[in-house]
Amino acid sequence: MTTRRKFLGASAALAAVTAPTVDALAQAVTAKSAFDQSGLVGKLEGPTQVTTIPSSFKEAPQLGELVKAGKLPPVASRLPAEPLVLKPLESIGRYGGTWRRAFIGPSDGENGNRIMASDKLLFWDPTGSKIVPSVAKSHELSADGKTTTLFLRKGMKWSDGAPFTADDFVFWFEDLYGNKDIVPSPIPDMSAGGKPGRLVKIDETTVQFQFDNPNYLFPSLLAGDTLIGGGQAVRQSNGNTYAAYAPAHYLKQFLPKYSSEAEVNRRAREAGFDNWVRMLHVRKDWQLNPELPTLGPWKTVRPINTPTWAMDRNPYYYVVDTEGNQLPYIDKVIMSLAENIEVVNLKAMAGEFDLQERHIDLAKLPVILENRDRGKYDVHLDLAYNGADTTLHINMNHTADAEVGKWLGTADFRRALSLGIDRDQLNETFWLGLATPGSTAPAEVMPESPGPEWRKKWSVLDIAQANRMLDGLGLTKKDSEGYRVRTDNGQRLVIQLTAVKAFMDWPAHAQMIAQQWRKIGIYGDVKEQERGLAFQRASAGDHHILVWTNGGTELLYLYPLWALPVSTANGSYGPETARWYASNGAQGTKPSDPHMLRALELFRSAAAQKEEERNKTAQEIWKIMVDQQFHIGVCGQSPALMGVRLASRRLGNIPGRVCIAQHCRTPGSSHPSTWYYKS
Amino acid sequence: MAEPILSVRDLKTQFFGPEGVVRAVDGVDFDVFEGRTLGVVGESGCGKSVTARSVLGIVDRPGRVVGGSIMLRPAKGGPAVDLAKLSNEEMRRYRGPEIALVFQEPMASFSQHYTIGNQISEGIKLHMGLDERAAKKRAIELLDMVGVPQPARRVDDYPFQLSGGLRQRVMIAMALSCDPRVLIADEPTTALDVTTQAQILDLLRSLQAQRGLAIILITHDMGVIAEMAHDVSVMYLGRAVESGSVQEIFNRPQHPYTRALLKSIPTVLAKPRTRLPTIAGSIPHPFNRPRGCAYHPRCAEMIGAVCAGAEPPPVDTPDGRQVRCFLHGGREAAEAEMAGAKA
Amino acid sequence: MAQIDSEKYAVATQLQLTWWRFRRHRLAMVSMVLVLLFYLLAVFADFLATTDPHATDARTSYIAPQPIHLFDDDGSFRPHVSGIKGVRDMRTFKLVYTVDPSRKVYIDFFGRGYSYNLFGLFETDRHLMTLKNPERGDGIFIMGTDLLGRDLWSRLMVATRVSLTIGLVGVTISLFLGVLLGGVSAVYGGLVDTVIQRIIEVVRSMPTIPLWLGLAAALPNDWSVLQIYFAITIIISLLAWTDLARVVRGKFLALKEEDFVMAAELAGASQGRIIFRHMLPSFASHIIAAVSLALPAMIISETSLSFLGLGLRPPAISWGILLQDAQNIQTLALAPWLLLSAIPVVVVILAFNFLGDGLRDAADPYG
Amino acid sequence: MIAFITRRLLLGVLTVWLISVLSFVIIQLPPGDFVDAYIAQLSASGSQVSAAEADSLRHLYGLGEPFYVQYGKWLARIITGDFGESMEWRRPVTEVIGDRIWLTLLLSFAALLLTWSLALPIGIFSAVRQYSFADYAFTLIGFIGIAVPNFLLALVIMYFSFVWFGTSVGGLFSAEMTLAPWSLAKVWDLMKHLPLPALILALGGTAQLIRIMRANLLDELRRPYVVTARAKGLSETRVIVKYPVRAALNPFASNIAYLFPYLVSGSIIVSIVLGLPTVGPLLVKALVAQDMFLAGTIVLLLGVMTVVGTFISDLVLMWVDPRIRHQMD
Repeated sequence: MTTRRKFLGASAALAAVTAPTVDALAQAVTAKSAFDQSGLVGKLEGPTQVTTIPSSFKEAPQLGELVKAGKLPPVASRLPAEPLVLKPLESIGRYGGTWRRAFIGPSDGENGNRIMASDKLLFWDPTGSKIVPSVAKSHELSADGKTTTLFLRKGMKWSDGAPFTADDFVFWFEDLYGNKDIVPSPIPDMSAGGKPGRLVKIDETTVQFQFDNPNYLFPSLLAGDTLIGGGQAVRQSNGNTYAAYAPAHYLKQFLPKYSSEAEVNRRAREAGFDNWVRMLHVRKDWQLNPELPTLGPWKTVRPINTPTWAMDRNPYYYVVDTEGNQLPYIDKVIMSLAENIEVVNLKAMAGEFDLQERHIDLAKLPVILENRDRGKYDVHLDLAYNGADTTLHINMNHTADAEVGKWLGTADFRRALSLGIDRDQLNETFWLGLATPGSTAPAEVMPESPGPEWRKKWSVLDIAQANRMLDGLGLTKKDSEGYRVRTDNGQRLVIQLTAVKAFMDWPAHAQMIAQQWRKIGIYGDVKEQERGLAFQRASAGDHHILVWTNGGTELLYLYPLWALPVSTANGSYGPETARWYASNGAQGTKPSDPHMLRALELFRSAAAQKEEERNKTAQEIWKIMVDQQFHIGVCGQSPALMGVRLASRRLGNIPGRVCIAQHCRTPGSSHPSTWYYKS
Repeated sequence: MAEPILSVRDLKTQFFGPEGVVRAVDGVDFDVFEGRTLGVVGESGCGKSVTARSVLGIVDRPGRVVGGSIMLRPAKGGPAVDLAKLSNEEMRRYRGPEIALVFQEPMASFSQHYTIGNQISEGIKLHMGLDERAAKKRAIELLDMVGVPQPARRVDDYPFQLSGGLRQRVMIAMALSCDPRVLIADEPTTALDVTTQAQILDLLRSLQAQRGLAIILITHDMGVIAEMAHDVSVMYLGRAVESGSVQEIFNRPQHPYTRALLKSIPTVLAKPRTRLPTIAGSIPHPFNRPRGCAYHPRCAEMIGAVCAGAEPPPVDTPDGRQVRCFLHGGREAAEAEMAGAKA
Repeated sequence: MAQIDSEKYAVATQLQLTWWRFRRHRLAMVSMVLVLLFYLLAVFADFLATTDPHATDARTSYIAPQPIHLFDDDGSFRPHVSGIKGVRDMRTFKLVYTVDPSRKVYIDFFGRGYSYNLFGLFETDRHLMTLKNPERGDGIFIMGTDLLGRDLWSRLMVATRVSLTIGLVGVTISLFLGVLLGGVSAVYGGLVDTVIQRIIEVVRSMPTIPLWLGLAAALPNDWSVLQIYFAITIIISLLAWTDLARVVRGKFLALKEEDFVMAAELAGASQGRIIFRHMLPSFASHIIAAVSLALPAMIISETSLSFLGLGLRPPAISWGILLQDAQNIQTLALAPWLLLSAIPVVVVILAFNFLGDGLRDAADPYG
Repeated sequence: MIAFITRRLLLGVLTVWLISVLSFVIIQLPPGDFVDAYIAQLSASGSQVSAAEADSLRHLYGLGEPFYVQYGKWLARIITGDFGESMEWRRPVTEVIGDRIWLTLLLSFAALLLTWSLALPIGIFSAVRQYSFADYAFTLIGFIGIAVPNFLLALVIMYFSFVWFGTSVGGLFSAEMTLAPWSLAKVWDLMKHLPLPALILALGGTAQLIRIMRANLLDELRRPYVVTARAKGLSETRVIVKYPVRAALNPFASNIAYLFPYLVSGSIIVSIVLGLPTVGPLLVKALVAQDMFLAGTIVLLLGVMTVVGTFISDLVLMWVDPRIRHQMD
């Protein structure tokens, strides 16, 4: 573990090995010196966990007042016997202040979920390389890999003061997860080798996940941003009901089991809901229900579906600093609703937000830097670990147009498309030269990386070879404008690039790619679509190529969604294959491509493998995926997605660099609860 | 003869458009006497209506009175006032109490948004200083006077609720509301049917008899002139080509244009199914005012080069009329001048 | 024969009168010339473009407008541009371009560039201006370039064609609908009139945005840019016909009472003949005026639709798309010249409005 | 009169009903439904929803049923005053709209006031002094108001006020005030934020109205009754204000109906650019997310406003124009 951590720490330098160079912009130097010059990429760092428990505890002044008034128990009895102790990055902070931030609507729940991420059972250290305790004080994986035991903190409390115990796990497993009305289908995380697992209470502070087959992956799943490990904030909001525990004492009142269906339905209708399930979905959602007991550092006081999403400190938060001060330092979080991204960025530049990385647009970096002193903020660039912020996800099950489907299903065709992309041009235009061009494989510092040679495999501009390959496939005829024509009817072969304007201006990326493909005689037809429509069409298998990120795939097993067709939630590589895999072959169609089949088999076998072997398997999968170009990577390992961080100069303990990765719950693993206002 | 109430000399009104100047009224003279009617007659576009508006000082922009005098003898005596020299503010005092206007389109001449009572009493309140009630009472009296039945009820009607004839009566009532001494009636009967026309003319005549009104009757209809006017002024392209008493004009028209106009009146004596004589051609466009006598292109009695070359001067004929035509004088002088110019 | 001639004469004088009055409207005349010029520009858009409006190049990203130098050092008339070179400043992350006056790139008139279809008929690659000796990254950037390094001038030319024709096609459709429904409504009256009036009221009561959104989102995925373009035009005109219908209906109703229509009816002319020979010509000038006022509304609609991310989407080029490209902070701060694309929009809309006003005044001098 | 009003009311109800059908159809037009849009949102933020869950969600929201059944249920609820729950906001539609409708009305009203107080005097002036320098100047300014797309103006103004004054213009409240309860300070804060968006919003409409006023007044000024009034010796101001201006107001009155929806429609784009908490951005988001009840209710609301506006403008017309009043009898 420690070696890997060292690797990650040095990743800034490593990521710079592949330098974006455009010949006329030769002086635009290598990315390495770019980062050095800008001074914007700091050290990957954050608060560290210590095991020494402080002898006494302190609390925020206003909580002290409440204690004095007898409205709140003293701090020592609010904390668990063994609280999580964090050594803040720079210094012990001071209490107070309001963290001003922007969010863009009720769909932007992740904005808050991520700062609540310490409600996960296990988590990652700030560098994202090591699994560390979180809500559970420790875990134990049996030698056969079939059971994972979690040890909880004795005396830990929900935000309303009720005890948090193993019963809350059992309640989740039996009453929520086990109820088909609430969770219609079991989740893959809770099964091993195709057999469902169990959650069992050992004692008040010990729970065990038991599987019939070896599941060495499970602790990682618990630590990752997975359905089982995501934590209450993210996995029990938005109509989901996963993540392993729930406030039994509060939620029981909404379940038919504890009264009757008629009774809960009556109550639901009184409260203005159609039925009890809809009421439950709202009542167990921390974004919507200020009364819901939670474990995170803050709790909602004004729900997300109002113009201001506001949170106050959780007086029962289980984390303290090394001097025994209960965290968080900051009193309140106030997120203001912004109707558009330009307004968010402009307000951030005016210094109206104290720390904002979400919805900050990389393209505006020059303007953001220009206004640093006016807005009194520092700018940090946090580089991600995923291979490609822009990935062409190829539908290999396309059936609506047989000819197109045939070509998309042909490896050499996909390789030629990839060879026809001038990634340096895109890097310069859309990433300001800050990204690493290449394939979809994760950063070389990641344990699952297949190695540096796979960054460039089929992923460097080579028009001559691309043309040779396309000619070799029989696509030799061209129309008057020089585009290759279909073999079935002599019409121009049109490959649709479906792109959504979301985290980046992907339609513009697609346009540039389409222009570059002119040189290989491929007509790329850019279809800019609204996100819902694009995804819906992708999940129906209507698209040719979907332009999206592959963020999250830096740890393949924890977030395979944008790498392999393993979940029906993403149909972009062919919904039939995904259905086939997710149903263990019961539904859908078995992929005809032997390489795809092999990749999926490898993936399925990995859960039963120990870490080292599992990483090897992942490398193997990546090699197949890159070699076969199931998805074409453009540029990645950049700050484009949540990596441009504006931090007020009044804030203390702000890390130089934050881990940008799905499993780090950016900025969750940096523990925002340790940040404070210096004055 | 008594002194005229209104005496217009060499009145010139011009319109300054982007394409040039239109001389709508180009040197008109006339006198109006108490209790008498001056008929101004001519084809449409000859400048009759502009003359009327010029007298009231309400020529629309871009038109402007550029010359001449409009002498009004005040009711209380004293020296005559030249209306052409007054400012708009000063002029306002004369509109209504001294000179009033009756318009050719009784429908369009009223605002449809106010009751007739409102519109009549407005001038009364302004010029006679009466209050609302008194003004309304006077309005009812006026309506009664012009023969509107049930005036107390009608006073609250809107113009569109009245018939054409009634509207014109109301129009006249409105014009008379401040006891003017001069009434300008601009085609007062054109829009009415024959019976109503006769009624309105009767009304005007009887009002004139009662009050000694001086009326300027502007029309294109020689029949109306014959019936109403004491004096006549025939206008062509902004000028009076012939003026005199109604009998003389009708009995012995001297200007070819007057003769042509008179011929175009249908008579009961005419044979059925014969074409009515018309004046050849149409009025030239104001910009293309012909050189010389403006009427010469249409004139059946053109003498020769002189008509096209020089403008005929006004000639006073022995029977007390004024004619602008070389047939009646001024030819020699003009020819001499033309020859001189050539040499 | 004689009758037709006199009819023609009557119509001609009506239009002639309108034309005569219109000519006095100096602003409207200037506007008409402008509008015609813009349409001329639209016809020759590709010819006037200097580089392929779609061609992207990171080397030419965000270049400010560059002048064309007319004279060479020796004073001879040899139009040229200077070579420029860009470097990204890795402290500010801005692209900094330096002009190299020593490297002259000469302009070739009527030279060869990208190929295109003139009038949609014959293919050519001749352009008004191209470069004689360009290196990669050279270009005539008189209005600067956008993020993707595309020449704004060339894009603006093509956009002008698209946006101006959208207006024309849209107006034609709504004119057809407006005259037809307005006319039918007025001529038949009764139930037909009530129904049509109700439809008009409903359409007018609907907020436009959801209508656009719904209709635009319903367009099929695999439609080409051209198909989408026509669909958008139809969508815009589906909402725009109501005003025209009202005007037409009003005029019809007013004219029905007019003597000459009555006369024609009494003379036994057929209804169609009355409408097309007598009524329509008499308010043709009104329709022309209404149309010229409806056109700018269409153009604005197109820009709004594009702004909302509906309607035409890149890679299509239209004024709305160019404006949407400029709709962000980095453009305002780093590449404000992209806002130049608003100028033709404003000018054309102004010109159409003045033209329409002039026509209306001329057609209807006394109300 | 009463018969007329009843007739108009009945027709109004019919129109509203047609609008409700039309709006429901339009919302359903794009392929997919709320659950699709919702899943896309979740996937974008890293969550996954399986096909089985999607079906259960669909069932939960009653989305699986045929169109007319959904419409029928919706209508039945609306008649009882229940506008349903916003799927995206997970709150009753009335609450979601309630937060914003007052600000929308306020903004639109401010824009309306601005429009009229600018357009009337300028329109009258331009007409009376036709072809004067001032007429050309006002006309030009007015036309630029029409010609510059207001979303462009909005962003440019917002950015430059940031550059020059260092303040962000977005929103209707400053950050400190959003959460504060209503107080004088908050009202003042709102008043400080209101003029700019109101002005941007009013520009297009003002220019339009100046044109209408000028054109109408020009027509009216040529009418004989103006000469009649002048012949009475009235002062020029009185002549113009009492007669032609009064007549030229007619179209103003008949325009009231469409002005409000026009402003609300116009406010959508301006509100999005400026980040104003009005119903405009809400509507767009609801439509994109296929949040049927929310979108349907807003569209219906706007439709009802137009119908009510038409009705009011009919009444105003009757009051302004005696001819219309008498036709009723």
